[in-house]
Amino acid sequence: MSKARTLIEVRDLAVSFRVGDTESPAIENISFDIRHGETVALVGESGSGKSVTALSIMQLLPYPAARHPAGEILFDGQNLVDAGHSMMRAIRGNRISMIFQEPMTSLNPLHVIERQVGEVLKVHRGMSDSAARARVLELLDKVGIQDPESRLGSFPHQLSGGQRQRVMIAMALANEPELLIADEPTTALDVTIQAQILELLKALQHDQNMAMLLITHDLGVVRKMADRVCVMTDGHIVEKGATAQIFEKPKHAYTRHLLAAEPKGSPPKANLKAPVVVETENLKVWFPVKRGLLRRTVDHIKAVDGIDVVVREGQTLGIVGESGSGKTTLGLAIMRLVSSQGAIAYMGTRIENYSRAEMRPLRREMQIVFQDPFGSLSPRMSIRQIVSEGLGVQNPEMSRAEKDQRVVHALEEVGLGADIMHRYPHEFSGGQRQRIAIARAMALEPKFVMMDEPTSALDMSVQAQIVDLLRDLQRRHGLAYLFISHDLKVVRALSNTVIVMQAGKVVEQGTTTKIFNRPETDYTRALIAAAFDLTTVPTGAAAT
Amino acid sequence: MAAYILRRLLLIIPTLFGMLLVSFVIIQFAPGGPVERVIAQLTGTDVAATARIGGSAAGDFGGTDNPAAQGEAGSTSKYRGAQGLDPEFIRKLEKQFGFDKPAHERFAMMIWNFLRFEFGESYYRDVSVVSLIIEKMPVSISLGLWMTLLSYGISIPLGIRKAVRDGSRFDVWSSGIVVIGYAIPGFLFAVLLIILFAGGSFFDVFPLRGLTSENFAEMTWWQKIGDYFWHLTLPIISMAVGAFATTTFLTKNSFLDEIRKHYVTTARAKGLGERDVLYRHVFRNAMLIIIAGFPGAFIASFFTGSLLIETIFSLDGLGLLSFESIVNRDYPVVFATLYIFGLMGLVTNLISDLTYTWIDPRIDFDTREV
Amino acid sequence: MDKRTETAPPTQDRPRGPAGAGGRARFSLSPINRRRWQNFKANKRGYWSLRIFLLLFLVSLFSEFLANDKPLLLKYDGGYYMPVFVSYAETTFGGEFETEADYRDPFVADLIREKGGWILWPPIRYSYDTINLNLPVPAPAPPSAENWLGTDDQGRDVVARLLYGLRISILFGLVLTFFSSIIGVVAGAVQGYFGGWVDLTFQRAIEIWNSVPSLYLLIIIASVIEPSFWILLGILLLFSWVALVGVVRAEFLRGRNFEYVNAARAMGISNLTIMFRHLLPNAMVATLTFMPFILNGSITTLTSLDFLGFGLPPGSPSLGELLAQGKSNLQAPWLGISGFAAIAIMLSLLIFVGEAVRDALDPRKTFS
Amino acid sequence: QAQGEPRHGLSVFGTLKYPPEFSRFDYVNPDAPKGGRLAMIGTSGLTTFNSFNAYIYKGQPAQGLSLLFDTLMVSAADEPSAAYGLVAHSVEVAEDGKSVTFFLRKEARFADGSPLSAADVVASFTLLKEKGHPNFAIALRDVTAAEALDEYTVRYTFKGEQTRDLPLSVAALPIFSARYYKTRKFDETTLTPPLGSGPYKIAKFKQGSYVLYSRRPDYWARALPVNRGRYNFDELRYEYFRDRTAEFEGLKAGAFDLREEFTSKTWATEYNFAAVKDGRVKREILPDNRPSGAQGFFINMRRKKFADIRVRKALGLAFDFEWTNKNLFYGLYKRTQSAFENSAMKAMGKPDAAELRLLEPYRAKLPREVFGEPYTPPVSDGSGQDRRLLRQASRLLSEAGWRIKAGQRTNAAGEALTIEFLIFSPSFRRVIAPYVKNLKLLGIAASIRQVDPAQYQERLKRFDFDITTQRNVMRLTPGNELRNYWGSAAAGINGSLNLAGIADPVIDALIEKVIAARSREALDTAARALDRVLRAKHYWVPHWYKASHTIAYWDKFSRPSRKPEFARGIIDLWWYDPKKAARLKNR
Ligand SMILES: Nc1ncnc2c1ncn2[C@@H]1O[C@H](COP(=O)(O)OP(=O)(O)OP(=O)(O)O)[C@@H](O)[C@H]1O
Ligand SMILES: Nc1ncnc2c1ncn2[C@@H]1O[C@H](COP(=O)(O)OP(=O)(O)OP(=O)(O)O)[C@@H](O)[C@H]1O
Ligand SMILES: [Mg+2]
Ligand SMILES: [Mg+2]
Repeated sequence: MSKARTLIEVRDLAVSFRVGDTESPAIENISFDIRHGETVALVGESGSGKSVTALSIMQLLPYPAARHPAGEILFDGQNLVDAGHSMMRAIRGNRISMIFQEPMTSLNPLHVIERQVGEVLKVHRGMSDSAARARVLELLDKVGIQDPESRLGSFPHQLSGGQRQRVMIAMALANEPELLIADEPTTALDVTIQAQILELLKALQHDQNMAMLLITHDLGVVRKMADRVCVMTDGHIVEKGATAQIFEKPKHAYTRHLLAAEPKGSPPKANLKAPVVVETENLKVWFPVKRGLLRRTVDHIKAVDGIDVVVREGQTLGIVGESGSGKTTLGLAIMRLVSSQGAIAYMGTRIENYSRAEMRPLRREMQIVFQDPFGSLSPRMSIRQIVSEGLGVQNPEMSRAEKDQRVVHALEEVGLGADIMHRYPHEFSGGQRQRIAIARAMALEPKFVMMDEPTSALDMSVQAQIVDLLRDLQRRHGLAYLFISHDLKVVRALSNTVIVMQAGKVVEQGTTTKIFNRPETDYTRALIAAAFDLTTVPTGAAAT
Repeated sequence: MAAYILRRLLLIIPTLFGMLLVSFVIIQFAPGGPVERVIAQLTGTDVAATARIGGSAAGDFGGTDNPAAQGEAGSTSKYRGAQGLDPEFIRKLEKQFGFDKPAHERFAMMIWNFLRFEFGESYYRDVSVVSLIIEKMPVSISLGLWMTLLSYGISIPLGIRKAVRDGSRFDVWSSGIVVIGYAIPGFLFAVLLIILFAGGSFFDVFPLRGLTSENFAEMTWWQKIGDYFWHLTLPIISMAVGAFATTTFLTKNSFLDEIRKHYVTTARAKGLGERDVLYRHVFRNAMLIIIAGFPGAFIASFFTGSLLIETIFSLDGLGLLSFESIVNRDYPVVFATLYIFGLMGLVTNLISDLTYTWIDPRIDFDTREV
Repeated sequence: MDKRTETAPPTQDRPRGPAGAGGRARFSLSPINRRRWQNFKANKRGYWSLRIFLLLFLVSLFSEFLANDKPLLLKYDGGYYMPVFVSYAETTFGGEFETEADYRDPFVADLIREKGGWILWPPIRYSYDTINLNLPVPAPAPPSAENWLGTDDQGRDVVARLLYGLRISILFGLVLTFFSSIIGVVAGAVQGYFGGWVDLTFQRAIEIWNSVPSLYLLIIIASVIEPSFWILLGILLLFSWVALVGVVRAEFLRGRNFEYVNAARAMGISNLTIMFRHLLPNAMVATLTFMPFILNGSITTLTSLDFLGFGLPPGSPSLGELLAQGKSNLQAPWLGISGFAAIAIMLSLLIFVGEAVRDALDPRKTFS
Repeated sequence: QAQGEPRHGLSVFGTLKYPPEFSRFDYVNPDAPKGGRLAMIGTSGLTTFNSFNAYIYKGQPAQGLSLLFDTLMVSAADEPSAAYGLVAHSVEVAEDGKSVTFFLRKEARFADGSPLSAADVVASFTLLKEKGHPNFAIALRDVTAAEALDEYTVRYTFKGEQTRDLPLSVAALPIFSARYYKTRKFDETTLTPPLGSGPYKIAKFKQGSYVLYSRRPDYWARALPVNRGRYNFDELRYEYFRDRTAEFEGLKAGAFDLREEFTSKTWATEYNFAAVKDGRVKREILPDNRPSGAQGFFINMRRKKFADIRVRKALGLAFDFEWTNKNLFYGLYKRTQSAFENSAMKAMGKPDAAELRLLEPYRAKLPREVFGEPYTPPVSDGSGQDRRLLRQASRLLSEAGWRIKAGQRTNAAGEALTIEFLIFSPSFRRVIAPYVKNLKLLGIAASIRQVDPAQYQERLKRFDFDITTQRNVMRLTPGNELRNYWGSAAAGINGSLNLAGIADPVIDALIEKVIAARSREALDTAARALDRVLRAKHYWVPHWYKASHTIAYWDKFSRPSRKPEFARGIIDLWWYDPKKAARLKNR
């Protein structure tokens, strides 16, 4: 492949951001190139500038807050850094397309899926409505969305995180680009789908000689997909080379550190006698499907369909399952954030009929980390306000200084510095935001935390740090976690018991060791197989 | 949703009732009624409702009976009135206006009539209120409709452009112009326009009054259109100068808020042109209030009146009608317009609420139980 | 969460942003507010508009010392008198009337001078209702050294009237805007946030309220008491708050679905806090945009009420009356022009300030 | 006194200027060419019209509607209160004055060619009295009946003692077609031009814009002596504008031809546009010899504080007319001194013997001044605050028991003297403001209160005011209305025009003398005597008057060399001058 022409060449790229009245560099001296048909992976610590680099190529940074003090990006010989609007327009979505890191907020909330995906086709290919529709269906099917017909008219908020991410992917692939920039393309996907998507990408790459800039923290994916790897930290590329070489003979200290990091350790032993913190019985969440002018309910999506869970003090319940199986919905229902049927008990008290006001005192003890951290942070509040807000509710008598101290402490524990306190959420990287969301929940010293994909955007080293933190807190305060994740390694490192969900139902449950070592159902087996060797399992389980 | 709409439609009835009741009670307490108005007219102490705006013929003299008017044909009645009023006549008037009945009875009767869509006649003219309103509609529709279209048609693109070029020279000077336009009192501007473009001092190119020319009936249809807009030019301009500001700034600020969101970046990443990004993606997100307000504004534009502009350009529209009916205590007109416009307002409110849900499907009007 | 023993963190990730917390605290603003303030200042137009506006407002607050028909200080017969503060009878200075002296009267001035006194006048020797009795030409008299912007058709000094009129208008506008925004936002917020029957009934109540013929209400009240500044303010307030309700309600209806609102709720934050800390900033765009217009609108309403004769009592310094006079005295363009200029300047300043405030509150606003 | 026999004319006191065989009025140009158009702004031109029925209280009638109708007789414009036959060729007033008989011309025709007969006259009377504008009912209160004696003879019968003015009143009533109103309602507003018999018909109209009358070439009475040289314009057009500025611009632009100005400021400052400067538009001041009416600040004596004549006199002293006239009115007005200003009824100098005869019986009840020079409002030095007058006023107030305490006039009971000027139109603010200032200097807490017209009326009706502005119109031959203005009966009737609340038997008696006067001398004498009393009692602070018409018109008209004393006479006496018009066009 090394004989192929260079498609894009990034030279000495730098980006700096203005925050308030100071300007500081985000990346500096970034240089790499990608050839036709080649995959280059960009790995590195959270906040090291991977996304910024990717966005620079598309000229999509928030100018004028962002600036390129230096560098050029040569795409097919043309410099994209100062390219004009019309040129960029012709390139974007057509020759270069991009899968954004945060699919939850990257879709237009008011347009239906068909329109969003179809638009790229119409703009660049001038397709007719019906042709576009057919192609959209094809794409949705390719990315593994079940029953795509019925999803065409859905709005993003009606989709699960993984479904949204797949819509993003479909959009990016629609025009068969020459260069695909995939910024954490599979974070919200369960392992089976992830494998399917990776296969799809590989196939496309092979068929169309598509080049790919892959940004991911999942080293397994890197190893499987990438030809070459660039390792970034602190705004610089510290090491680059062929994948095998990097993995086998890492030179830079950071690379070695990164490769070594892995969520290790195991949870405290499952204790089936510990007091129950949260319990549900036959919990159901059905979303109505509305049609017509008067928006009558014609059908239901049974997102959660009769689920019993038990979370005990000092224990973690892991929830795994394919994307769209109702994990998030289950979590939200337990938190009483979507309406549901069935019993929910917290510390032995039934809370399913509690009003908002009655719930409020409980909320301090029941915290949540949302799957979409960006969406869950108030855009007009500073990080300090966001993190300290709950503190104020909890202990109104706490002084400002005390609160600040707690905030700093919480941030430091998730690996963020105190100096970020006075910035707004949009000024962070995806992983940083995710950690802020965790810090916010943990700062309150809750009894029960429902965490929805809390580590999906974190690189291995940070992930390990977070896992340690969570376990440490659990050990010392008897915290109970409901832990939703696609990352089975993390699940294994944290959970005592695991529930496997599929299509709103529980397909299997048991202790972690049992599930991981002696899975009973095909589905679970497929899941575990995919997780640890990244292949599609041809059992058809993923397609149910 | 259907249940909600039904609920809203049913609630219109008590709401209208409430509106009428409140107004009725308030008007009961207003000093001076139609009887006083008639007496004033009889004794020559009345003034035209618009005298404060348009000026009165009386000049430095009190009352309408100018010394000069005496002896002129038709004004001798003023002398007759000077002889004093017959209390019997006042009683007759009161009876005629229905003031001999107690208030609750009058109210009940009014409601009963309104339920059957019978709005009665003006106290001072033998025409039904409905035909009175219809008589004034051409002016109001003309002013309202064109104004609305013009102001939306200019403000929204302008606001968007200002948002895109926030802080640029264009942004600054267009703000300046829009704000100054807003600050210009419409009536002064109207007068200025009249003097400059319709008077005998500078250019005499536009007509001074009315909606159409005298020989309108004899014109060909395109002459008619030309004539119509020729008459409308000055009034619309003087109304429009101040009309852009709010919508423009609202558009600009809403866009500014929305334009840096992630989905906009996505839209750009798709290779959409700036126009498409702005109008197809941002527009719907940013303009909830404005889009949802538009159907209402559009319907309302048929019933808008602008007292001052109507007065200055001698356009007989609803603005004048409602002001005159208030000042002259022409209660049937007051209540009927209240009822009709109230009904209209309630329906447009409902429409704009429904538009919300159409624009943003996440919106609903239910209580949040969880 | 107490301190956790930990092996040296593998990466203490310092985001490569600016060090937000650095620098001395100015006005002891929190850093985020300082950032807002800087954003505000970075909008040069807005910043200067604010300064000019405050200056004008301040100046108009001291109108009595700038434009008055009573001297600031005078010396008479060895004693000092301060007529701005104290009312002295003409007889104090040896005159004949026991009522307050008219210091502009040459007769009184002569009396004082005879006793070796002197008079220190404010720069403009007219109050808003002082009639210039020595008009060179019939009123309205054109601008002159005596009356810088001429007089109105009652022979009163236009500058003095503008000064006092501006004060009344600004005060009126500020107070009205402040309160009607608060009420309007609260009402809209409650409706939008809670929805359901609260919304349904509240909305109906507002619809009914909105239909109240306010002109009649004014007439009724005017028949009992003379409508003063505060009464007009009260009456207008009764109705002006409605303007914002719809907009805020819509924003809340939309905003309550946002995930960060859910997140706030999940943290156990009270409805009130959610509404005002999380949702209101969202609705702020509309509110802030409308604010200068409400302010100006209240001034215009006052103006048009004056115009129609339902406004402040005759003689009050009213910009509306000035405009009305401008219209009926086209031969005296200085009336209309000064009225218009006053309003235009004030409005422009306010709108520019409003833009800057918006910028300050916009987290994504960056000045290049 | 020639009563009891048919005559060609009618006047209050029986004397007629024109003989039976007169061929025309003196003030017309018998050879005036017919033709052309006069477009003008009338006195109600600043509103609109919505009815062609001017004879009911509803609706806003168009201007000039009386041109559609004939009357029994036409008044002469150079002779006070006299009328000559139009539809009636002669008239006979009964010996006792209790009835009047009109003899109609057989050739009278309505516009549709149908004959006009006694039945129509009777029907018109009935319609007016029963369904017409209430003012007719008031004016015709004492007319008991109209009957058709035969097809061309109508007799009206009167009741009561005061029948002097009634023959003239009924002679001036419009005559409608009885047949026409058989199928139509009379008491409704309508925009269908009604059927009449007058010199003009409505040719075209547009609400809010204009109404155009065209001369009827087949007008049956066009050759009658009373119409010789009159109604010369082929078309008369009344323009309507809602706004004065637009209207004035209309004149400038030549959108219409003629306008009379009532605002001194405008007359003095705005008639300087190009067309005036180069003479295309002519400004003219025509004398006006009619009584100017009584306009002034009326002091409500129902309020105890004004019961003392010294207080009222003091108030009069504080109003500086000279300053007002100079600084607000461009010196264009004259001070009103008398209720009968601008007429022979105004008292001048010492009372003559005849006046004294009337006054003498009441000497005890009257102030001494009545018998000397009549009171005239003071003439100030024009400074705006004439210290001499204010000093007098101050002394009067003190004498009346209002002393200054803490800068405030206060009486023994500790009540402060406050005055509120009630107005509804902002145009008087500028007049009152300096007055208020002077009153303050006197220690009176004066203020202006502006309310909306209906409320104003309501307060006026209840006499709930301190001082208000009012204008009482005055006829050439005043009659019953004087009772309503100054009579004690009216003082007690809510809604009467006796705003000051005058209840003085002497005045009542003198009013009756005026009303009962049998000759013009007697009338003038009685009025002068009344005037002296009214003036001595300081019921009001008189305003100003003009005694002229200020008119501007595009120079394409000519007029008779002599203007009649008692009419403006433009519509019916002027004529379109094609030569001037051509010249105007060529400029
Ligand atoms: N709009 C912005 N304003 C200021 N700083 C920003 C902005 N966007 C990103 N940054 C900063 O730039 C740095 C690089 O961010 P970037 O999003 O590229 O990180 P990343 O490598 O993608 O991390 P992650 O793996 O967490 O997504 C981060 O420190 C972040 O705080
Ligand atoms: N508001 C909604 N309206 C309609 N359908 C919804 C709504 N929210 C979720 N769904 C549907 O419910 C199902 C479950 O969604 P959920 O978000 O719980 O999935 P998930 O297990 O969290 O998936 P992922 O791993 O992709 O986040 C999906 O099919 C989704 O489309
Ligand atoms: Mg990133
Ligand atoms: Mg999910």
